[in-house]
Amino acid sequence: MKLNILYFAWVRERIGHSQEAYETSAVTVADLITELMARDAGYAAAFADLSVICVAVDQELSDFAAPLSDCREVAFFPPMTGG
Amino acid sequence: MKLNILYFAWVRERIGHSQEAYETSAVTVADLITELMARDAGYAAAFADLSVICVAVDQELSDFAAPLSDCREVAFFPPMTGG
Amino acid sequence: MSARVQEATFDFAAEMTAFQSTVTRSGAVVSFTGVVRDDTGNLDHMFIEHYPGMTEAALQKFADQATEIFDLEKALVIHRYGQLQPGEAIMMVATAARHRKDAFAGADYLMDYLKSRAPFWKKELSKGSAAWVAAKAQDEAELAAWGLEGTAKES
Amino acid sequence: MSARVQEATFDFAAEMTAFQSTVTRSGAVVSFTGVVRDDTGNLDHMFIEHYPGMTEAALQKFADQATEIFDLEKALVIHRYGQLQPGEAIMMVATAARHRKDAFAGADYLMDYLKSRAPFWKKELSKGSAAWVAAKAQDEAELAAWGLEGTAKES
Repeated sequence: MKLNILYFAWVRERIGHSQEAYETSAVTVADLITELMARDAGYAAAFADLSVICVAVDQELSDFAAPLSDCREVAFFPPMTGG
Repeated sequence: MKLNILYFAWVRERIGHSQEAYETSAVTVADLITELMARDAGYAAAFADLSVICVAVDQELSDFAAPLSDCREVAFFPPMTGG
Repeated sequence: MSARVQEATFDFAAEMTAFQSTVTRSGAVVSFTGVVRDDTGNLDHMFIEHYPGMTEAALQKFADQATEIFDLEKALVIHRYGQLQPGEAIMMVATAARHRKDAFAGADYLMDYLKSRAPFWKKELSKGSAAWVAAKAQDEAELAAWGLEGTAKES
Repeated sequence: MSARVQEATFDFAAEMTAFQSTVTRSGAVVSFTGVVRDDTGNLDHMFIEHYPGMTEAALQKFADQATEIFDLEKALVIHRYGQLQPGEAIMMVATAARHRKDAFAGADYLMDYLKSRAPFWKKELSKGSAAWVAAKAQDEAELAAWGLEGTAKES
Protein backbone atom coordinates (compact mmCIF):
# COMPACT_ATOMS: atom_id res chain seq x y z
CA MET A 1 0.00 0.00 0.00
CA LYS A 2 1.35 3.39 -1.01
CA LEU A 3 0.62 6.25 1.39
CA ASN A 4 1.26 9.93 1.22
CA ILE A 5 2.55 10.94 4.66
CA LEU A 6 2.54 14.57 5.80
CA TYR A 7 4.33 16.14 8.76
CA PHE A 8 3.62 19.50 10.35
CA ALA A 9 5.22 21.94 12.81
CA TRP A 10 7.98 20.45 14.99
CA VAL A 11 7.18 16.93 13.80
CA ARG A 12 8.10 18.15 10.31
CA GLU A 13 11.21 19.90 11.62
CA ARG A 14 12.49 16.82 13.46
CA ILE A 15 11.88 14.52 10.49
CA GLY A 16 13.34 17.01 8.05
CA HIS A 17 10.73 17.04 5.35
CA SER A 18 7.06 17.90 5.02
CA GLN A 19 5.80 14.96 3.00
CA GLU A 20 6.74 11.71 1.37
CA ALA A 21 5.26 8.84 -0.59
CA TYR A 22 5.73 5.69 1.51
CA GLU A 23 5.15 2.02 0.73
CA THR A 24 3.96 0.07 3.76
CA SER A 25 2.04 -2.99 4.87
CA ALA A 26 1.26 -1.49 8.27
CA VAL A 27 -2.27 -2.36 9.39
CA THR A 28 -2.83 0.48 11.85
CA VAL A 29 -1.48 3.96 12.49
CA ALA A 30 0.44 2.54 15.46
CA ASP A 31 2.13 -0.02 13.19
CA LEU A 32 3.09 2.75 10.79
CA ILE A 33 4.64 4.80 13.59
CA THR A 34 6.69 1.79 14.71
CA GLU A 35 7.99 1.37 11.15
CA LEU A 36 8.80 5.05 10.78
CA MET A 37 10.63 5.27 14.11
CA ALA A 38 12.98 2.50 12.97
CA ARG A 39 14.06 4.52 9.93
CA ASP A 40 16.37 7.08 11.53
CA ALA A 41 17.02 9.26 14.57
CA GLY A 42 14.88 12.10 13.23
CA TYR A 43 11.77 9.93 13.01
CA ALA A 44 12.58 8.39 16.39
CA ALA A 45 12.85 11.86 17.94
CA ALA A 46 9.64 13.04 16.28
CA PHE A 47 7.62 10.14 17.68
CA ALA A 48 9.45 9.79 21.02
CA ASP A 49 6.50 11.14 23.03
CA LEU A 50 3.24 9.93 21.53
CA SER A 51 1.23 11.92 24.05
CA VAL A 52 1.99 15.01 21.95
CA ILE A 53 1.42 13.43 18.55
CA CYS A 54 -1.89 13.74 16.71
CA VAL A 55 -2.84 11.93 13.54
CA ALA A 56 -5.24 12.62 10.70
CA VAL A 57 -6.21 9.82 8.32
CA ASP A 58 -7.43 11.14 4.99
CA GLN A 59 -7.72 14.58 6.60
CA GLU A 60 -9.94 13.46 9.48
CA LEU A 61 -8.63 13.48 13.06
CA SER A 62 -8.11 9.89 14.07
CA ASP A 63 -6.23 7.75 16.62
CA PHE A 64 -3.35 5.31 16.70
CA ALA A 65 -5.61 2.24 16.58
CA ALA A 66 -7.18 3.35 13.31
CA PRO A 67 -6.77 0.92 10.39
CA LEU A 68 -4.94 2.13 7.29
CA SER A 69 -6.82 0.04 4.73
CA ASP A 70 -8.07 2.12 1.79
CA CYS A 71 -6.43 5.22 3.20
CA ARG A 72 -4.33 7.45 0.96
CA GLU A 73 -3.05 10.20 3.20
CA VAL A 74 -1.80 10.15 6.80
CA ALA A 75 -0.62 13.26 8.62
CA PHE A 76 1.30 13.55 11.89
CA PHE A 77 1.49 16.76 13.91
CA PRO A 78 1.58 18.19 17.44
CA PRO A 79 -1.60 19.22 19.26
CA MET A 80 -3.17 22.04 17.29
CA THR A 81 -2.88 25.68 18.36
CA GLY A 82 -5.25 27.66 16.19
CA GLY A 83 -7.43 30.59 17.14
CA MET B 1 -39.94 67.64 51.91
CA LYS B 2 -40.05 68.59 48.24
CA LEU B 3 -39.28 65.77 45.78
CA ASN B 4 -38.87 65.68 42.07
CA ILE B 5 -40.76 62.60 40.88
CA LEU B 6 -40.15 61.09 37.44
CA TYR B 7 -42.23 58.53 35.56
CA PHE B 8 -41.14 56.45 32.58
CA ALA B 9 -42.67 54.22 29.90
CA TRP B 10 -46.22 53.01 30.63
CA VAL B 11 -46.06 54.35 34.18
CA ARG B 12 -45.62 57.78 32.63
CA GLU B 13 -48.42 57.13 30.14
CA ARG B 14 -50.90 56.04 32.82
CA ILE B 15 -50.09 58.98 35.07
CA GLY B 16 -50.16 61.41 32.19
CA HIS B 17 -46.95 63.35 32.78
CA SER B 18 -43.26 62.61 32.96
CA GLN B 19 -42.29 64.56 36.05
CA GLU B 20 -43.54 66.74 38.85
CA ALA B 21 -42.38 68.55 41.95
CA TYR B 22 -44.20 67.02 44.92
CA GLU B 23 -44.43 68.01 48.56
CA THR B 24 -44.65 65.04 50.90
CA SER B 25 -43.97 63.85 54.42
CA ALA B 26 -43.77 60.18 53.31
CA VAL B 27 -41.05 58.31 55.17
CA THR B 28 -40.47 55.48 52.69
CA VAL B 29 -41.00 54.84 48.99
CA ALA B 30 -43.96 52.63 49.94
CA ASP B 31 -45.57 55.54 51.83
CA LEU B 32 -45.07 57.77 48.81
CA ILE B 33 -46.74 55.25 46.52
CA THR B 34 -49.73 55.04 48.87
CA GLU B 35 -50.07 58.84 48.80
CA LEU B 36 -49.78 58.99 45.02
CA MET B 37 -52.32 56.22 44.42
CA ALA B 38 -54.89 58.23 46.38
CA ARG B 39 -54.54 61.20 44.02
CA ASP B 40 -56.48 59.96 40.99
CA ALA B 41 -57.35 56.96 38.85
CA GLY B 42 -54.25 57.38 36.65
CA TYR B 43 -51.89 57.05 39.60
CA ALA B 44 -53.98 54.19 40.99
CA ALA B 45 -53.74 52.38 37.64
CA ALA B 46 -50.02 53.01 37.32
CA PHE B 47 -49.27 51.48 40.73
CA ALA B 48 -51.98 48.79 40.68
CA ASP B 49 -49.47 45.96 40.28
CA LEU B 50 -46.36 46.70 42.30
CA SER B 51 -44.66 43.53 41.04
CA VAL B 52 -43.99 45.40 37.79
CA ILE B 53 -42.94 48.69 39.34
CA CYS B 54 -39.29 49.58 39.90
CA VAL B 55 -37.99 52.58 41.79
CA ALA B 56 -34.80 54.62 41.68
CA VAL B 57 -33.96 56.98 44.53
CA ASP B 58 -31.57 59.71 43.47
CA GLN B 59 -30.84 57.70 40.31
CA GLU B 60 -29.89 54.49 42.13
CA LEU B 61 -32.08 51.39 41.87
CA SER B 62 -33.77 50.95 45.23
CA ASP B 63 -36.76 49.24 46.84
CA PHE B 64 -40.10 50.18 48.38
CA ALA B 65 -38.75 50.04 51.93
CA ALA B 66 -36.10 52.66 51.21
CA PRO B 67 -36.30 55.84 53.32
CA LEU B 68 -36.82 59.15 51.52
CA SER B 69 -34.91 61.35 53.96
CA ASP B 70 -32.42 63.63 52.20
CA CYS B 71 -33.51 62.35 48.80
CA ARG B 72 -34.25 64.79 46.01
CA GLU B 73 -35.37 62.65 43.08
CA VAL B 74 -37.55 59.54 42.93
CA ALA B 75 -38.32 57.73 39.67
CA PHE B 76 -40.93 55.05 38.99
CA PHE B 77 -40.85 52.80 35.95
CA PRO B 78 -41.54 49.28 34.67
CA PRO B 79 -38.82 46.59 34.64
CA MET B 80 -36.10 47.79 32.29
CA THR B 81 -35.75 46.42 28.76
CA GLY B 82 -32.44 47.66 27.43
CA GLY B 83 -29.93 45.88 25.26
CA MET C 1 -13.97 52.25 30.06
CA SER C 2 -16.18 54.17 27.74
CA ALA C 3 -19.98 54.42 27.85
CA ARG C 4 -22.17 56.53 25.57
CA VAL C 5 -25.90 57.13 25.34
CA GLN C 6 -27.03 58.78 22.14
CA GLU C 7 -30.00 59.30 19.85
CA ALA C 8 -27.95 59.25 16.65
CA THR C 9 -26.94 56.10 14.81
CA PHE C 10 -23.40 54.85 15.37
CA ASP C 11 -21.00 53.32 12.87
CA PHE C 12 -20.19 49.87 14.25
CA ALA C 13 -17.27 49.29 11.88
CA ALA C 14 -15.69 52.67 12.69
CA GLU C 15 -16.25 52.17 16.43
CA MET C 16 -14.56 48.76 16.31
CA THR C 17 -11.65 50.07 14.27
CA ALA C 18 -11.12 52.84 16.83
CA PHE C 19 -11.55 50.41 19.74
CA GLN C 20 -9.04 47.91 18.36
CA SER C 21 -6.53 50.63 17.55
CA THR C 22 -6.26 51.56 21.23
CA VAL C 23 -5.91 47.98 22.45
CA THR C 24 -2.27 47.17 23.12
CA ARG C 25 -1.97 44.11 25.33
CA SER C 26 -5.10 42.07 24.60
CA GLY C 27 -5.13 39.11 22.23
CA ALA C 28 -8.91 38.77 22.36
CA VAL C 29 -11.56 41.27 21.26
CA VAL C 30 -15.29 40.49 21.44
CA SER C 31 -18.19 42.59 20.22
CA PHE C 32 -21.95 42.34 20.52
CA THR C 33 -24.46 44.29 18.46
CA GLY C 34 -28.19 44.40 19.10
CA VAL C 35 -30.35 45.10 16.06
CA VAL C 36 -34.06 45.99 15.76
CA ARG C 37 -35.87 43.00 14.27
CA ASP C 38 -39.36 42.80 12.93
CA ASP C 39 -40.38 39.35 14.11
CA THR C 40 -44.07 39.78 13.36
CA GLY C 41 -43.76 41.45 9.98
CA ASN C 42 -45.85 44.33 11.35
CA LEU C 43 -43.29 46.50 13.11
CA ASP C 44 -43.24 50.07 11.92
CA HIS C 45 -40.56 51.28 14.29
CA MET C 46 -39.21 50.94 17.82
CA PHE C 47 -39.13 53.76 20.35
CA ILE C 48 -36.62 53.64 23.20
CA GLU C 49 -37.12 55.81 26.27
CA HIS C 50 -34.40 56.27 28.87
CA TYR C 51 -33.62 58.09 32.12
CA PRO C 52 -31.09 60.81 31.29
CA GLY C 53 -28.40 61.02 33.92
CA MET C 54 -29.09 57.66 35.50
CA THR C 55 -28.56 55.86 32.18
CA GLU C 56 -25.06 57.20 31.61
CA ALA C 57 -24.07 56.42 35.20
CA ALA C 58 -25.48 52.89 34.96
CA LEU C 59 -23.66 52.08 31.71
CA GLN C 60 -20.42 53.46 33.10
CA LYS C 61 -20.84 51.41 36.27
CA PHE C 62 -21.51 48.15 34.39
CA ALA C 63 -18.55 48.78 32.10
CA ASP C 64 -16.31 49.43 35.10
CA GLN C 65 -17.61 46.34 36.92
CA ALA C 66 -17.07 44.12 33.87
CA THR C 67 -13.57 45.52 33.49
CA GLU C 68 -12.66 44.70 37.04
CA ILE C 69 -14.33 41.28 37.29
CA PHE C 70 -13.00 39.96 33.97
CA ASP C 71 -9.66 41.77 33.90
CA LEU C 72 -10.49 43.62 30.71
CA GLU C 73 -8.01 45.99 29.13
CA LYS C 74 -10.86 48.00 27.67
CA ALA C 75 -14.65 47.99 27.43
CA LEU C 76 -17.03 50.06 25.34
CA VAL C 77 -20.81 50.44 25.57
CA ILE C 78 -22.94 52.49 23.20
CA HIS C 79 -26.73 52.52 23.58
CA ARG C 80 -29.22 54.51 21.56
CA TYR C 81 -32.62 55.94 22.44
CA GLY C 82 -35.43 57.52 20.45
CA GLN C 83 -36.95 56.19 17.25
CA LEU C 84 -35.27 53.25 15.49
CA GLN C 85 -36.21 51.48 12.28
CA PRO C 86 -36.06 47.71 11.73
CA GLY C 87 -32.49 46.76 10.79
CA GLU C 88 -30.92 49.61 12.77
CA ALA C 89 -28.42 48.84 15.52
CA ILE C 90 -29.79 49.57 19.00
CA MET C 91 -26.56 49.18 20.92
CA MET C 92 -23.13 47.60 20.96
CA VAL C 93 -20.58 46.48 23.48
CA ALA C 94 -16.93 45.64 22.89
CA THR C 95 -14.41 44.07 25.26
CA ALA C 96 -10.68 43.41 25.03
CA ALA C 97 -8.81 40.97 27.26
CA ARG C 98 -5.70 38.85 27.34
CA HIS C 99 -7.78 35.65 27.51
CA ARG C 100 -10.63 34.91 25.14
CA LYS C 101 -12.92 33.52 27.84
CA ASP C 102 -12.65 36.81 29.74
CA ALA C 103 -13.44 38.85 26.64
CA PHE C 104 -16.53 36.69 25.99
CA ALA C 105 -17.67 36.68 29.62
CA GLY C 106 -17.13 40.43 29.97
CA ALA C 107 -19.33 41.16 26.96
CA ASP C 108 -21.97 38.63 28.03
CA TYR C 109 -22.04 40.09 31.56
CA LEU C 110 -22.38 43.63 30.21
CA MET C 111 -25.30 42.55 28.04
CA ASP C 112 -27.08 40.86 30.92
CA TYR C 113 -26.78 44.01 33.05
CA LEU C 114 -27.80 46.29 30.21
CA LYS C 115 -30.89 44.19 29.52
CA SER C 116 -32.29 44.31 33.02
CA ARG C 117 -30.56 47.07 35.01
CA ALA C 118 -30.00 49.98 32.64
CA PRO C 119 -32.98 52.37 32.57
CA PHE C 120 -34.16 51.85 28.99
CA TRP C 121 -37.67 50.92 27.92
CA LYS C 122 -38.58 49.68 24.46
CA LYS C 123 -41.91 50.29 22.78
CA GLU C 124 -42.85 48.54 19.56
CA LEU C 125 -45.04 50.59 17.26
CA SER C 126 -46.78 48.43 14.72
CA LYS C 127 -49.52 49.02 12.22
CA GLY C 128 -52.57 49.69 14.41
CA SER C 129 -50.93 48.99 17.77
CA ALA C 130 -48.24 50.10 20.19
CA ALA C 131 -46.92 48.03 23.07
CA TRP C 132 -44.14 48.36 25.61
CA VAL C 133 -41.81 45.37 25.49
CA ALA C 134 -42.22 43.29 28.66
CA ALA C 135 -39.18 42.24 30.66
CA LYS C 136 -38.47 38.53 30.46
CA ALA C 137 -38.09 36.27 33.51
CA GLN C 138 -35.29 34.67 31.48
CA ASP C 139 -33.33 37.93 31.58
CA GLU C 140 -33.50 38.02 35.37
CA ALA C 141 -32.41 34.39 35.53
CA GLU C 142 -29.41 35.13 33.33
CA LEU C 143 -28.44 38.06 35.51
CA ALA C 144 -28.77 35.96 38.66
CA ALA C 145 -26.52 33.31 37.11
CA TRP C 146 -23.50 35.60 37.54
CA GLY C 147 -23.99 35.26 41.29
CA LEU C 148 -23.22 38.95 41.74
CA GLU C 149 -26.71 40.34 41.93
CA GLY C 150 -26.46 41.50 45.55
CA THR C 151 -23.55 43.77 44.77
CA ALA C 152 -25.20 45.27 41.74
CA LYS C 153 -28.50 46.05 43.44
CA GLU C 154 -26.92 47.63 46.46
CA SER C 155 -24.35 49.72 44.69
CA MET D 1 -21.87 29.37 6.80
CA SER D 2 -18.72 30.81 5.46
CA ALA D 3 -15.16 29.70 6.29
CA ARG D 4 -11.98 31.10 4.78
CA VAL D 5 -8.29 30.29 5.22
CA GLN D 6 -5.94 32.89 3.83
CA GLU D 7 -2.42 34.27 4.08
CA ALA D 8 -3.46 37.88 3.43
CA THR D 9 -4.68 40.25 6.10
CA PHE D 10 -8.42 40.76 6.34
CA ASP D 11 -10.34 43.95 7.05
CA PHE D 12 -12.37 43.22 10.19
CA ALA D 13 -14.56 46.30 9.84
CA ALA D 14 -15.37 45.55 6.19
CA GLU D 15 -16.03 41.88 6.97
CA MET D 16 -18.45 42.81 9.76
CA THR D 17 -20.24 45.37 7.61
CA ALA D 18 -20.71 42.73 4.90
CA PHE D 19 -21.75 40.11 7.48
CA GLN D 20 -24.34 42.35 9.13
CA SER D 21 -25.73 43.47 5.78
CA THR D 22 -26.78 39.91 4.94
CA VAL D 23 -28.35 39.22 8.34
CA THR D 24 -32.12 39.61 8.12
CA ARG D 25 -33.79 37.91 11.08
CA SER D 26 -31.21 38.03 13.88
CA GLY D 27 -31.30 40.63 16.61
CA ALA D 28 -27.91 39.59 18.01
CA VAL D 29 -24.52 39.68 16.31
CA VAL D 30 -21.32 38.63 18.10
CA SER D 31 -17.74 38.83 16.86
CA PHE D 32 -14.42 37.59 18.15
CA THR D 33 -11.02 38.71 16.89
CA GLY D 34 -7.71 37.13 17.83
CA VAL D 35 -4.69 39.40 17.67
CA VAL D 36 -0.94 38.63 17.82
CA ARG D 37 0.37 39.92 21.15
CA ASP D 38 3.95 40.33 22.23
CA ASP D 39 3.66 39.31 25.89
CA THR D 40 7.41 39.04 26.46
CA GLY D 41 8.49 42.18 24.62
CA ASN D 42 10.79 40.00 22.49
CA LEU D 43 8.46 38.74 19.77
CA ASP D 44 9.68 39.50 16.28
CA HIS D 45 6.82 37.77 14.48
CA MET D 46 4.52 34.78 14.55
CA PHE D 47 4.48 32.05 11.93
CA ILE D 48 1.33 29.98 11.46
CA GLU D 49 1.50 26.67 9.61
CA HIS D 50 -1.62 24.82 8.52
CA TYR D 51 -2.79 21.70 6.70
CA PRO D 52 -4.20 22.83 3.34
CA GLY D 53 -7.37 20.97 2.49
CA MET D 54 -8.03 19.68 5.98
CA THR D 55 -8.07 23.20 7.44
CA GLU D 56 -10.79 24.49 5.14
CA ALA D 57 -12.91 21.38 5.77
CA ALA D 58 -12.45 21.65 9.55
CA LEU D 59 -13.45 25.32 9.69
CA GLN D 60 -16.48 24.67 7.53
CA LYS D 61 -17.48 21.73 9.73
CA PHE D 62 -17.18 23.73 12.96
CA ALA D 63 -19.13 26.63 11.46
CA ASP D 64 -21.87 24.25 10.33
CA GLN D 65 -21.97 22.52 13.72
CA ALA D 66 -22.19 25.83 15.59
CA THR D 67 -24.96 26.95 13.25
CA GLU D 68 -27.01 23.86 13.93
CA ILE D 69 -26.40 23.58 17.67
CA PHE D 70 -27.05 27.26 18.46
CA ASP D 71 -29.67 27.98 15.78
CA LEU D 72 -27.53 30.63 14.11
CA GLU D 73 -28.78 32.51 11.08
CA LYS D 74 -25.22 32.94 9.91
CA ALA D 75 -21.65 32.21 10.96
CA LEU D 76 -18.33 33.36 9.56
CA VAL D 77 -14.79 32.13 10.25
CA ILE D 78 -11.63 33.64 8.77
CA HIS D 79 -8.22 32.29 9.82
CA ARG D 80 -4.85 33.38 8.53
CA TYR D 81 -1.58 31.48 8.11
CA GLY D 82 1.99 32.48 7.30
CA GLN D 83 3.94 35.32 8.87
CA LEU D 84 2.12 37.76 11.18
CA GLN D 85 3.43 40.80 13.01
CA PRO D 86 2.47 41.79 16.57
CA GLY D 87 -0.79 43.71 16.47
CA GLU D 88 -2.07 41.91 13.37
CA ALA D 89 -5.37 40.01 13.51
CA ILE D 90 -4.88 36.22 13.32
CA MET D 91 -8.49 35.27 12.86
CA MET D 92 -12.09 36.27 13.43
CA VAL D 93 -15.44 34.65 13.90
CA ALA D 94 -18.88 36.24 13.67
CA THR D 95 -22.27 34.79 14.57
CA ALA D 96 -25.82 36.04 14.16
CA ALA D 97 -28.80 34.65 16.06
CA ARG D 98 -32.24 35.61 17.22
CA HIS D 99 -31.21 35.27 20.87
CA ARG D 100 -28.10 36.90 22.31
CA LYS D 101 -27.10 33.86 24.36
CA ASP D 102 -27.01 31.74 21.21
CA ALA D 103 -24.89 34.30 19.36
CA PHE D 104 -22.42 34.37 22.26
CA ALA D 105 -22.37 30.60 22.73
CA GLY D 106 -21.99 29.98 19.00
CA ALA D 107 -18.93 32.22 18.79
CA ASP D 108 -17.43 30.80 21.99
CA TYR D 109 -17.98 27.23 20.75
CA LEU D 110 -16.39 28.03 17.39
CA MET D 111 -13.35 29.49 19.15
CA ASP D 112 -12.93 26.45 21.39
CA TYR D 113 -12.99 24.14 18.37
CA LEU D 114 -10.68 26.34 16.34
CA LYS D 115 -8.17 26.44 19.19
CA SER D 116 -7.81 22.70 19.58
CA ARG D 117 -9.25 20.94 16.54
CA ALA D 118 -8.37 23.03 13.50
CA PRO D 119 -4.96 22.07 12.01
CA PHE D 120 -3.03 25.26 12.72
CA TRP D 121 0.30 25.49 14.55
CA LYS D 122 1.77 28.71 15.86
CA LYS D 123 5.48 29.40 16.12
CA GLU D 124 6.80 32.45 17.93
CA LEU D 125 9.99 33.87 16.47
CA SER D 126 11.77 36.09 18.94
CA LYS D 127 15.14 37.73 19.02
CA GLY D 128 17.50 34.78 19.30
CA SER D 129 14.90 32.04 19.65
CA ALA D 130 12.02 30.27 17.95
CA ALA D 131 9.45 28.08 19.69
CA TRP D 132 6.26 26.32 18.70
CA VAL D 133 3.38 27.37 20.93
CA ALA D 134 2.35 24.47 23.15
CA ALA D 135 -1.30 23.45 23.38
CA LYS D 136 -2.86 24.23 26.74
CA ALA D 137 -4.63 21.68 28.93
CA GLN D 138 -7.07 24.53 29.61
CA ASP D 139 -8.08 24.56 25.94
CA GLU D 140 -8.95 20.86 26.05
CA ALA D 141 -10.93 21.40 29.25
CA GLU D 142 -12.92 24.21 27.62
CA LEU D 143 -13.68 22.02 24.63
CA ALA D 144 -14.79 19.15 26.87
CA ALA D 145 -17.12 21.53 28.72
CA TRP D 146 -19.45 21.64 25.69
CA GLY D 147 -20.14 17.95 26.31
CA LEU D 148 -19.99 17.29 22.58
CA GLU D 149 -16.44 16.06 22.27
CA GLY D 150 -17.36 12.49 21.28
CA THR D 151 -19.23 13.72 18.25
CA ALA D 152 -16.44 16.01 17.15
CA LYS D 153 -13.64 13.48 17.44
CA GLU D 154 -15.53 10.77 15.63
CA SER D 155 -16.81 12.86 12.79
